[in-house]
Amino acid sequence: MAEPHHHVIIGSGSAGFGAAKTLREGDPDCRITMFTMDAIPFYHRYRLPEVFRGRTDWRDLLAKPPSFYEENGITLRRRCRVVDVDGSAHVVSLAHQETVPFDSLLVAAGGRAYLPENLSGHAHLIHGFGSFEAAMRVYNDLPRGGRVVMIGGDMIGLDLLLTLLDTGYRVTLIVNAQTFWPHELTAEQRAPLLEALRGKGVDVIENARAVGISPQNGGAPARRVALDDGREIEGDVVMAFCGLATSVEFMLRAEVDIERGLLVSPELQTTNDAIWAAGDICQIWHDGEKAYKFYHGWKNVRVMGQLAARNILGAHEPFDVDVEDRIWVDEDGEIQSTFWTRKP
Amino acid sequence: MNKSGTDIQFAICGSAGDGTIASGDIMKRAAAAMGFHVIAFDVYPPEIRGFGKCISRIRISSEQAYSLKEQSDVFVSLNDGHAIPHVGEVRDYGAVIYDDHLIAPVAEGGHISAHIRPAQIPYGLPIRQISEQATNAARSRNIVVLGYVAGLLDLPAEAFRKVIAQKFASKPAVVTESNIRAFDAGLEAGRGVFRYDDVAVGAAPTAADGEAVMMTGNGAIVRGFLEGGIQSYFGYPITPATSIMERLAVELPKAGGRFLQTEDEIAAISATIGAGFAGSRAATATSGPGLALMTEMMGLGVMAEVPAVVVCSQRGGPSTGLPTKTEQSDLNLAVHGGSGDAPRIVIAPTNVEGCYRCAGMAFEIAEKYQVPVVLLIDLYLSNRYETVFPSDKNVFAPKPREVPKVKEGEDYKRFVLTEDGISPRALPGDAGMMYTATGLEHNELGKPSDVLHMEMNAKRHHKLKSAVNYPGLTTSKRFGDMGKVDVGILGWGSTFGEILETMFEAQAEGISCSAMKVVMLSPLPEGELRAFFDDCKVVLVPELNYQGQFANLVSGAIGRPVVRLNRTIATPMPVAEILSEVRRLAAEVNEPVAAAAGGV
Amino acid sequence: MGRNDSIASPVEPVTGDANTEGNGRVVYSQDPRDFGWMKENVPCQAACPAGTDIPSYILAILQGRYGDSYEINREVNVLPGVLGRICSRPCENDCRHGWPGNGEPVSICHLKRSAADLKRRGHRLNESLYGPSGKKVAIVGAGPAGVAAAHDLSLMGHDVTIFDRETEPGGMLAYGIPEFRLPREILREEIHNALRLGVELRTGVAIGNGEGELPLSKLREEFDAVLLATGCMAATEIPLRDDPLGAAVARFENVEYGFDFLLDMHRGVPKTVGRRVAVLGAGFTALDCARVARRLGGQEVTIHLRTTEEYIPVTKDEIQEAKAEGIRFMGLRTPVAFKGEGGRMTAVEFVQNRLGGWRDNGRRKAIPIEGSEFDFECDTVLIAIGQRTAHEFLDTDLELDRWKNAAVDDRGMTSQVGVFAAGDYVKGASTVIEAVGQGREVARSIDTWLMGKPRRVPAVRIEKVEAPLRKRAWDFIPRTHMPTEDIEERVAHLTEEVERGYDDALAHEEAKRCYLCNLQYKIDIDNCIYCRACIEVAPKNCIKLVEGVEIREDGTYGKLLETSEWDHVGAIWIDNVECIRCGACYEVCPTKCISITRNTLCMLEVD
Amino acid sequence: MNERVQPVYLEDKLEEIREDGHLKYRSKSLPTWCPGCGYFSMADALTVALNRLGLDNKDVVVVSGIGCASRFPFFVNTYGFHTLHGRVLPVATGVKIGNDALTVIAVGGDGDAFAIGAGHLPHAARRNVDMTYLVFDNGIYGLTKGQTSPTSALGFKTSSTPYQNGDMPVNPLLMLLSYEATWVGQAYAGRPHHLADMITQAIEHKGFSFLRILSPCVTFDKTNNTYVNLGMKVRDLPEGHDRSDRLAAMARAMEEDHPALGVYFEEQRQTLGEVMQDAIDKAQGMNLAPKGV
Repeated sequence: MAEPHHHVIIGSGSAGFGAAKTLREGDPDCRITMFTMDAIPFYHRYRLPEVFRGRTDWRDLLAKPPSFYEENGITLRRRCRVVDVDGSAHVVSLAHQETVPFDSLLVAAGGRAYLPENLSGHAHLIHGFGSFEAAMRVYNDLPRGGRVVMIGGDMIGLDLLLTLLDTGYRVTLIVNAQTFWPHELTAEQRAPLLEALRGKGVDVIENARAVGISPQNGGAPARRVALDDGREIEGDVVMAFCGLATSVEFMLRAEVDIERGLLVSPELQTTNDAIWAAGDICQIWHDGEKAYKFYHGWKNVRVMGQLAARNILGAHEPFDVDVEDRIWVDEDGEIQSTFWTRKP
Repeated sequence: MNKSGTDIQFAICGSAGDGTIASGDIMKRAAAAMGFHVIAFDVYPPEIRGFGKCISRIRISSEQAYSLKEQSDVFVSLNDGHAIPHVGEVRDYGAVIYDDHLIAPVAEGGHISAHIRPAQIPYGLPIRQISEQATNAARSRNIVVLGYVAGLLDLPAEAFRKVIAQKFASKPAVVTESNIRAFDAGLEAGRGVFRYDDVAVGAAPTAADGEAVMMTGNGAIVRGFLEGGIQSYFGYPITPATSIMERLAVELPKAGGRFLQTEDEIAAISATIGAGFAGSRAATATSGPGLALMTEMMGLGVMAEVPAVVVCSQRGGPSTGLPTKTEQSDLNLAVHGGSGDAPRIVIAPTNVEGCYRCAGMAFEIAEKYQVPVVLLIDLYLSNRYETVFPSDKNVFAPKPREVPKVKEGEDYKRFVLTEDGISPRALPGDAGMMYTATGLEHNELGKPSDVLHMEMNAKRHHKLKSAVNYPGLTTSKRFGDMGKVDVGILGWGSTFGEILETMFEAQAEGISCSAMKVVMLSPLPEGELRAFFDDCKVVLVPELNYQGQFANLVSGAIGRPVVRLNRTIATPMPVAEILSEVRRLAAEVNEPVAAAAGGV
Repeated sequence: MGRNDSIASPVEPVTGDANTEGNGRVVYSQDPRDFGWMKENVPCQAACPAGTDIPSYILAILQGRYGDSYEINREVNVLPGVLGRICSRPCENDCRHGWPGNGEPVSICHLKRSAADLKRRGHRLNESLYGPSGKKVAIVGAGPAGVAAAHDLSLMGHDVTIFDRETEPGGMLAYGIPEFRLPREILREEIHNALRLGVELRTGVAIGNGEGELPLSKLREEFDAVLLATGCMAATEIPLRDDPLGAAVARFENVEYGFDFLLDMHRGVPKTVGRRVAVLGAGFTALDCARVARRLGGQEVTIHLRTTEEYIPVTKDEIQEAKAEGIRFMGLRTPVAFKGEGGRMTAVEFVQNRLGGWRDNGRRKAIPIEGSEFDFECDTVLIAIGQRTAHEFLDTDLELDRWKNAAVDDRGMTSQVGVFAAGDYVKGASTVIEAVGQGREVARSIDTWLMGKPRRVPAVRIEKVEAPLRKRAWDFIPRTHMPTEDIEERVAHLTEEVERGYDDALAHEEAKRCYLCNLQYKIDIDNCIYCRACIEVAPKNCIKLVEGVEIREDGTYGKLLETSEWDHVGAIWIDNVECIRCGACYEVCPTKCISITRNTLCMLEVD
Repeated sequence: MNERVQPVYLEDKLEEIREDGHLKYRSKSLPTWCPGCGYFSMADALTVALNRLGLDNKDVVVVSGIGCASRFPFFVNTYGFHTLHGRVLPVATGVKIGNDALTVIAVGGDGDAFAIGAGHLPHAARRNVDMTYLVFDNGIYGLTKGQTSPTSALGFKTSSTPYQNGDMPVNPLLMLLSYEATWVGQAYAGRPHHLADMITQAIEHKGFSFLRILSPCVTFDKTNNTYVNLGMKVRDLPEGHDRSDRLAAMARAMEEDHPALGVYFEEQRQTLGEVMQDAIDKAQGMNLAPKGV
């Protein structure tokens, strides 16, 4: 009896999870191994703001209970960092020195929060929100009714921002280029959106850059943010939501083409026949634009995961590279996006 | 078990040489120092030296627990190769701690992370690196993880540091310092790590009377021996009794006693009997294979009426069997082993506290009845730790000896037939009472003679009768519902912990049940047993052997039927299995027709 | 005393240098315990009135040294060839081999004879002499006591003269004992040998007050000492009913005292007997009379006993021989009268007896049954109920004892200074060997008296012996019977010796039977490991676990106090009284701690 | 042999013996060995030795195993322990450790010592247990009626080697010398005085003393080791034998055709009791943590 086909997925986010699920649906006999740096199974990261609504047990956020993986024969390798992919030998190497051979590899490692370079020296004073534990840290560090100073304010950040407002916190938003990322907006496009935010009670600071963050040792609020115009703003927590940056160093030996992300065909296949990519890490060939483009947003990501899985199993479906990219304020004054749907 | 209180089981798994057991040792001592009740159990490798598997399991709780749990809450891997098969024992949302910075490549599945179930929470850390950073050596990985656990669960670090300091007290100061550094480094690594697990360590219970001490069954035996005035010890290494020897090697000389590692078990029991003859409170400890070797000399002890204390920690058998696995299959050997009618006292404590008490009284009993006393425990009890609250030290202190009196001109009758069968015993050095002890049947003077064989046999049996009522010694005890019950669970030895846990669970389910432990296996407390059988519609005897040796002993002695639950699974009896049997029996006894059909 | 001997305390060596002698393999002891041992352990020697060292002489026979054996006898008994034939053998009665369970006694006497018979022709006597003392001793009576004394006194350097009224020396040996029992050439030779060292023998000289007789008082004047050894020279009168002195005897020609009968016969008087001869009496004389009567033609010779044959003082052999010759023993009767007409007796009236209690000498009393008288018809009656001393020859007053024998003190001296007495004259009728013993004893006494101090003292000579000299199997050899002449030959010849004597082979075989009781088996307690191997092989209860020993008043040992408690066992000791000298213990002893010594009584010379 | 005759009188000797006092070391019971057995020699020599050393009966323990030596303790008036086949040494070790004040004498035969109990021998020796082991070597199993033993001669026909013994006999002295015994001697049951001297020295020796006692089995060996044969063979160790020279002792031990009697080897070394006291002193002076548990 031949060895079952081994599908390895790097990343257990929306793309990875979706791919795994799809692979299993499409091939009951294959082996599926999913690597993630996370400690817990897949949960929708966009639901992290719910911790402010009292959903502080991570289990409440899971897309599927842990048993799902065992029931579906999906090996979920958590806290595993892939450090190398050998594209010709078809082996994934993990940070802890384990090597895992694959027949097909789907890279859905996503991206990490991007921090503007001028703030990188202050990263330790900035609360992240990329994981449940980061979210919990914010939750724990933020006094009831306290203030969050948010730098940037991408679509993920805005979700949190709105939730914070809903739950009685205060937010100061320091607007920058990545505000409303991944939507790329002009100043005009951005104005009504900011207005809507102000309307919800957000302190919006425009035309000023945060240049320094200092802790207020023992004092409250805990953070002081210096702006380039000389102003200083205080907050209990400083957060930066400036979009995502991909981490593709581990793919350098994978015999795949890399630009900022992994370059894939519309079918999400990389230049290595055994390797696919999906989600925030990949740049998909837009034949019209003759360019590889990122397609962020959870809806896109989910689609990519399932699509990649199908294609791995033999389908040749292309990704719709022309998906709608639009953001607006609806009649209720809520910000809406074709990429992001906020689910309170 | 009070669910609101702390009840956590740690497991540390590694290779021999990783310091696994030491690590567990520190953990349990620290936990005990914190005031928790502790039950712990180490699993050793059968290999003499090298890379065998070691697992140290430590259950800490705010209330007395009676057995280890089948699932651990926190699991530390110091060696994935060994840990992988055991990672499954970690409960959902329990923690698995491991090194995620291996130094040598492993194939797929060679790292524990490949085996952690999705509901278990992985905690990887560069254990080796941290150790090397802290101490310039990887040797302290076992201490690093302790620090990590302490940091992770926010346990009081000082308790650990104290225990570490004690543990390495005999080594150069740098060793302690280095281990403290390793601990602190681990502590640092663990502190602030976000926890996805739900392992909750509550406040320690308020301290009970007296100082709580962490002991293994073996350690408790050693302590009991020391308090009971042990003067000499003869041992031969055998798993799982070795640690009794090793500990006494250190402690006995401190107490002015004499310790000798003999050339074999036969020599060990021989010297024990010899020393006992000379009036020394002497003991030896062994396991089944050793006890098998000792039976002949035990018979001599019985015949010559020489006190001796023999610890037998059972392991899997027969023959070499499963040296590092627990079992309760030496009962026949302990109670009946040897040639001829050789009655002896066999005491099988059910927990560490019991080990301590039985060992403390063993010499007094042996000397009173002038017979070898077997302390029958098993690997599970030998190696498991529990918090014990030792008695006032004087409790077991030897009572002054009464030198027999002989009338002028009369011969000293060493084996004089008395009403209670006990003859006053002279010791070498006592003037005017020279006699020769012998394995031959003898007359009252001790001279070889077959004339009184029947009487002497009767004497040797009869004199033990009162041992079941030996003051201060629990020879049997009933727990749970008193009066008439549906199901009685009768047990002995270490398994009684699981039985008790089972009984609590069954009671919680509304099953009318009661549990009884029998500590003295020879002579049997027959009266108490009969009463128990009278009260129970059905009696279940779970034990870790294939034949139902205790069931046979009891039913043979009192002539009542029992239901057997026998497992030889190389591990303690799972509570779940006893429970399911109890449920089945409870249902059965309440359905008379079915019960009748079952023919129980 | 041998050249290789040395002397143990307390006896100081008389001659030689103790340090150079014998490497200590011989010592002499005067310890009463050793004498006691001898007395108790060599019962034959103790029983022998002369103190013959029987085991030694039998051992010599065993080893084929007949001459040595003869010499050993001669040390205490100058007439071995004689005694070897006619001795009453008290030794054999006491012989350990005859003790209950041990079998029959050794034929000690026959062996003695064989020593004499089988010694080399031309055997040289070996005697050590004292220098002349200048003392003169007269001995009256050349019977065995006189001859024995004469011999010893002459050895001790005294000038000895023997007087005897008969023409032949030997006394009763020559005149009382029939030749078929004691060939006369043997007697003559031995008397000659006894007296050859310068004893003057004056036969045919009667001492007395009569004509031609030499008065005793004269002897007393001429000699420094006088020894009366005249024996019992009168027959004891038979007491009859209403006739206490047996006067009736003289009335009948065919009734005679056996003593006179034999004396006459040996003096050369022809004697005849009737067809039916009844001999009254129970001693040797009675048997001799009967056997002579048989040889003189008596067809129905009967011996009539007051008791029964079991209780008469003669050896069993003698009875056997007599019976073999057709002589009948008739018991439980006492003569009360002789019946007859004129000078001729026709019948003896007896009264029937029954056995009564025991007498002191181990014999039974005979109690007449009233009204049981009966007549026994016969043609000749010979009365042999005993002999008595006669004192008619005395010309001085001599104190007598209540049996009318000469009264002597412990030195053997009579009430007259310088006059000693010995033999039957002192003892009354007894045996030859007693006479010899007495003669010897009195000789030493006379010597001491004459010299003013004892010149020889008794001692026990203890000599190491390397081996038991015996085999246990020898203990099962039956007593060797003495070959005798055919009955027809016997009764046809008056003087033909009945017993033919042992040849070398028989002597050797019989000698094997002797336990050699003078061998003392001792366990060296210092070397003894108490293993009891000796006890294991012991043929009797002869080796004992001993915690003590009774000490008698004379310092000798009595009973061994046995114990079975190990911690009281001071010694494993060979009870020499029980010991039959089989040597089995000696052979098995792992540590060779059993020693054997030959203990013999001897005389040590004193300066 | 020119042994002098010296009249010995029973009651004098008995008094001497009673005064000498060694009888108090005898028990009441009469020994039950086969008459002639060398064990008697050993038993008596032991009483003599104990007496010479002035040891109090109550302070002496005689330990035996199984074999003809079994009953040995019953015949000496000390404390005694008749144990199991081959176990005399460990039991005796226990007695000694149990009460160091006791003088411990282990007794046994060649079967007990060199067959079933051989495993214990090196250890008692190397530990230098302060006791005396008297091994009665008769080269046969007596108690079980004549089977071959580890010291049976090659070619010896016994009930278990009916066609002949083909097993090379062990050399007990060589064994003990190599086992680091601190006192090794040989005696002969047929020389009770020498034996008593040797036992005295063996007991006096501080440490493990091993005395091999050559003896016949008078019951089951009528041909091989008899008093006669042994008596002819044994000799004394030559004068000038260096007791401190182990190699020389070994060379002597190999001269089995003419076994020499005497002390082969002797040295002083820390006894087990001293080692233990040392441990006690150290333990009480330092706080050593127990290993493992």
